[in-house]
Amino acid sequence: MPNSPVATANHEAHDNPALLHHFASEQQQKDAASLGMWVFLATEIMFFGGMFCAYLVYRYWYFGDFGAGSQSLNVVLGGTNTAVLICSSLTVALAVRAAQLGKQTTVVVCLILTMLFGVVFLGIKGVEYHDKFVEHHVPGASFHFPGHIPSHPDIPINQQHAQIFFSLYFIMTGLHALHMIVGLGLFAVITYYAMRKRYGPHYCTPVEIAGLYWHFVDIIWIYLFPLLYLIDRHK
Amino acid sequence: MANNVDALYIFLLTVSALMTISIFTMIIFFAIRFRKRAGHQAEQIQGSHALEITWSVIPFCVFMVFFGWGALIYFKERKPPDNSAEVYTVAKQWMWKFEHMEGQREINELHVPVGRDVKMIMTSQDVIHSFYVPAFRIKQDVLPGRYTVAWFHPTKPGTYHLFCAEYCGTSHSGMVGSVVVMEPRDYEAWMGGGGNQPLAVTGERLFSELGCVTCHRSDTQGRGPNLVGLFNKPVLLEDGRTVTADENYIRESILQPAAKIVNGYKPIMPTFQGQISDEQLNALVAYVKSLGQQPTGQTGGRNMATATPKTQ
Amino acid sequence: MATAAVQSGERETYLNHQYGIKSWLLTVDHKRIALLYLMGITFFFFIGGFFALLIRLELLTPAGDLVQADTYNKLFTMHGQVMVFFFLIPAVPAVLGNFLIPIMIGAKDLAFPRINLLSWYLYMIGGVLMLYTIINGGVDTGWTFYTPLSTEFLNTHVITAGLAIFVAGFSSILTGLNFVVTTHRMRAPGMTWSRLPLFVWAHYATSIIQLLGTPVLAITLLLVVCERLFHLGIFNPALGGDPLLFQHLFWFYSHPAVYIMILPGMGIVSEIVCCFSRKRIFGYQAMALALLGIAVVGFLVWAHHMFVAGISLYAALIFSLLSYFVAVPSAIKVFNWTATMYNGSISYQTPMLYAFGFVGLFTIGGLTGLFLASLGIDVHVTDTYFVVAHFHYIMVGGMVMAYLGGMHFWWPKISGRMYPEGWGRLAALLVFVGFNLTFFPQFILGYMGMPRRYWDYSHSPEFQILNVLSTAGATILAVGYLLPMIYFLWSMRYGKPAPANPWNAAGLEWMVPSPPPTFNFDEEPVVTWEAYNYDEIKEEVPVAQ
Amino acid sequence: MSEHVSSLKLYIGIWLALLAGTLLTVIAAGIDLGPFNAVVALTIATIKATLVVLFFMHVKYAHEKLTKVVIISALFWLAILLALSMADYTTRLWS
Repeated sequence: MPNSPVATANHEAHDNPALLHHFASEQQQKDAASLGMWVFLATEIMFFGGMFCAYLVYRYWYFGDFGAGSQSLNVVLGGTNTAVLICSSLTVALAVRAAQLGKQTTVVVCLILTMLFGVVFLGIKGVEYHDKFVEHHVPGASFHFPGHIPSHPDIPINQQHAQIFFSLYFIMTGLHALHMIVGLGLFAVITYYAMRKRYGPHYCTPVEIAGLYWHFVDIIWIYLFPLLYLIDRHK
Repeated sequence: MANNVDALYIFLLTVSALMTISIFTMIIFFAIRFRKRAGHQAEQIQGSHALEITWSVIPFCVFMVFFGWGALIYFKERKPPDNSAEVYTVAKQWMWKFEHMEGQREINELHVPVGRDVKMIMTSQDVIHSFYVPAFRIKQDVLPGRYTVAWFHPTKPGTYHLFCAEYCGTSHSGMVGSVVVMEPRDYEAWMGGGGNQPLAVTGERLFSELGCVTCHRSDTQGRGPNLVGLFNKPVLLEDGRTVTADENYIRESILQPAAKIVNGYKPIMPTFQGQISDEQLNALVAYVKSLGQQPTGQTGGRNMATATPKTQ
Repeated sequence: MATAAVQSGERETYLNHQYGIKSWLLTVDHKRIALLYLMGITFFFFIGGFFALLIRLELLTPAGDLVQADTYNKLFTMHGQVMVFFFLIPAVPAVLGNFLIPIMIGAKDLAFPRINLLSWYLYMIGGVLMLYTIINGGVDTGWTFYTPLSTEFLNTHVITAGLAIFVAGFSSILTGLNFVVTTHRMRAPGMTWSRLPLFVWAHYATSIIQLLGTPVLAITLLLVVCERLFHLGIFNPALGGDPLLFQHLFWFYSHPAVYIMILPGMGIVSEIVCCFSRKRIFGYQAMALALLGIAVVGFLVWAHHMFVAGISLYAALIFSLLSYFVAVPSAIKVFNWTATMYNGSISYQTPMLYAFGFVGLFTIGGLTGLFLASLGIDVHVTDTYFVVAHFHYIMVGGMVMAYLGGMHFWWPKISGRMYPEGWGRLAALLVFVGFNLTFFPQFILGYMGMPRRYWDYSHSPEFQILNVLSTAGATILAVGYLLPMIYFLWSMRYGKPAPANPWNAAGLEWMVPSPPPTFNFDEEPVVTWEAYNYDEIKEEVPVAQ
Repeated sequence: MSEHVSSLKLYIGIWLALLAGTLLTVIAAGIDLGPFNAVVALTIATIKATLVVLFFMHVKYAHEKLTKVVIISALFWLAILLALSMADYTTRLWS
């Protein structure tokens, strides 16, 4: 805030340039930031919760068509993506650990690895979306999803119900991907500062906070994967 | 029904008025009695759990009476009597279309005889509407894609307002009509003017024209389930669930035959979604329902006019 | 730092320590952001009020003669959307809460000042989108956006209206987040949870609803926008969807949203009643718990908006029963406020008049809510003017009364000037009389069966007398709202300078000068007293007299 | 809350457990367990999520209960949304 003589005036009074004027101590600032992120994640749970509710209702109504839709998804790509995200979660956790221990280079390496995994995830997601587009499985005028429902080879798939499955699939994974992109942006900024050795044992709140967010995005995927890819797979 | 609702309303009104008056009186009394003046000091009171418990538990008990009484009325409102006359209703922007079991069709006007329970089986062609007759104290949203049901028991001849109560677009306030309650004699005269085909007969004709009859035979040899005596009976489905064969079940089975497969049958029936109008669908449902009363040997709709009014 | 105030020799306050547009638009001071909000909220209040007056004028006669049917539909839609999302929900938290919470708990600012500014910008972006919608011809979905009407059958500006509310929703979420973290992390030494003013408790409870409810509305509106753009069918029965799912998701937020509006009002009234009765609150613990109780149980009752919508009979029974549970904490609050006045030393300044009005009208609004929670009666009166009257008693009779009471109570603190007391009392009286005249007849109209959202009632001329009364009341109400606007503006220049504590009130905000300095406190306060320690506060003649 | 520094070994262990969980989910989905397929899949997902929350997000070492309260409240509210909505959907066909 360039206009704020308040903040600058008070910064001079503290040793740590990262301590903002209205906090009494570094601990207080850190606790506030951490609680803020956790509360934000609670909000995010309800944001995805609205879609989980829609998913639950239609899965209950149209289980067969959901099974058919699910089986058309590529479980290898989906599973790989799950593993990729888990790896990225590990590297984030290691980045936080390195920051706590003051290992500047490791922080940067781990963050870059994380972003790399994130980009790989989005790339694979892009391939999946492309496949769906080619197969006309994207909801809209050209939507076409022939076949029969898995548990009942003589019942044809209801096009409308299948379209609801794919609508939910695209919205849920799309919003998840959007969250990934936001996370990548956060990490890009943090990596920039990490390269300038901003973070160490005394101050690594941004790394931790962004890490919490990234782990949350990972957890959402941990649920999306079985819910979307693994319905009625055994049939 | 209207009397029950009014009785509960008056009870609630009395209790609420008592509470409102006592709160207002206390506020005004305290404001005057304990106004700021020389020599008067406020007395500091921390609170009293005993009092707080009193004024939570007593209102709560009263609330439970509100709940119980209201729930009883609602329960009755949601359960139409078995021998009601039935009126199939299709709502659309912005009109009401009614079809009696005897085949009479009306728009924005509904004629019914005094003293006969009337069951409205309603669906919408476009958006959500709501069937509201203030004089009967009933309201029910009318949804596209399924049936909703309301019923009433008219006791006094006259013309009553019919409103659409759910906002449905430009002419929402123009989607009004009237319910004309007639003496049975007048109603019979009104009814006699038609010479219409009963709804279930129309349905029976459609049933054979559309080829339903080839599979749904009235013996055990059909490729589809026998529909005689089906209505309002539990049906065991192929996935182990049991559902009641109500109007919505019959409707869904015609439009989406694959949704609920009857145990022991193959899902071979084609869908009729988009191939029949709402009116034709109503006729088919009315016919299948009339098969439900097979033991009485009747296939047509029951004649409303012959019904004698119950107590008024 | 050589600020303007220091140069001119005045005491430095948050208002004069810097000048210029930039110092306001880029400020991170919670007090300045509160004033920014105040301007936006007042603007939208008068826009919404203007629509309301047009609605009332149209209903003066049974025939639809003032505006076209489509125009009328747009008027009540935009009246609802503007009032709910751009006035009622942000008003108390974003203006009074923003200004007071840090001071009340002894902090220099909210935990995240920059996020606070961001949420004001989000509010303004939402507001601009809403204005864009209005200017381009408006939207006529009803504020409830019911599908499939909103998704498939209307060709007005549904998408921009939806996005406006979506964006404003994030403003609300971030405000709530800031309040929760601030209340947990920024309290001064000694300011324990049991010493917090009820105003802070109320905002804490409100924030819980904002945080956990608003995201569901956000995703629901996003789905409506997607439905319109891509015809997905999630809420469209013609494509296999369920319109009731939309209603479930919408009311999951929009019922608790009523408590977002009313809980902060309850906080304000607790402060005012204590101050002008010179008493501790009756049953502090119960009052705080009741606030939290309303916030939690308020989430369990949403489908009582859907009793005739086609939900299952059994679900209706559950939701009706749960609805009565939320009435209990509300009853406790009304009784405890009344008990607080018992054997007090009561004076009738303007804020107290509004508080009297609040308790009375909230009682009526709450009790008529019991009618609506009762299944048998709800079937008859839902979607009629009975509902309209009920929620206006809660929102206008309750929340707006409290908001005006709070504005009068803290205006000396905010502006450093006293408002004219005589005019204040007159306006309070006008608002009370005008309000009751406007909305009480609507209860009767509703029981007579007049459906809401009707442009034309020429088929039922018997409704006219009550509608005329209602319109007459609305004009009085309008005057009652314009008066404070005028004399507040007047007082900013000509009002008597306010002392630090013009009401001899308890609370940290009255221990700092009026208006407060930029950092609120010169040194961190240490709290050693309970809230509302009126036995320890000497009644002094205000210094400025 | 990050005063606690976990060992490298722990992180790797959790990471392996998460990968194993993913593999297990896919395998379990291939076996016909009737209605229990969904239960198994969601149980494994919940175990995985718990591991991430406790160890990667350091909630196990949090010095106050508040973080846990926030998580549990969010899940409780989600449960309200799902349970009460389904209370309608599952009973609509009851007569």
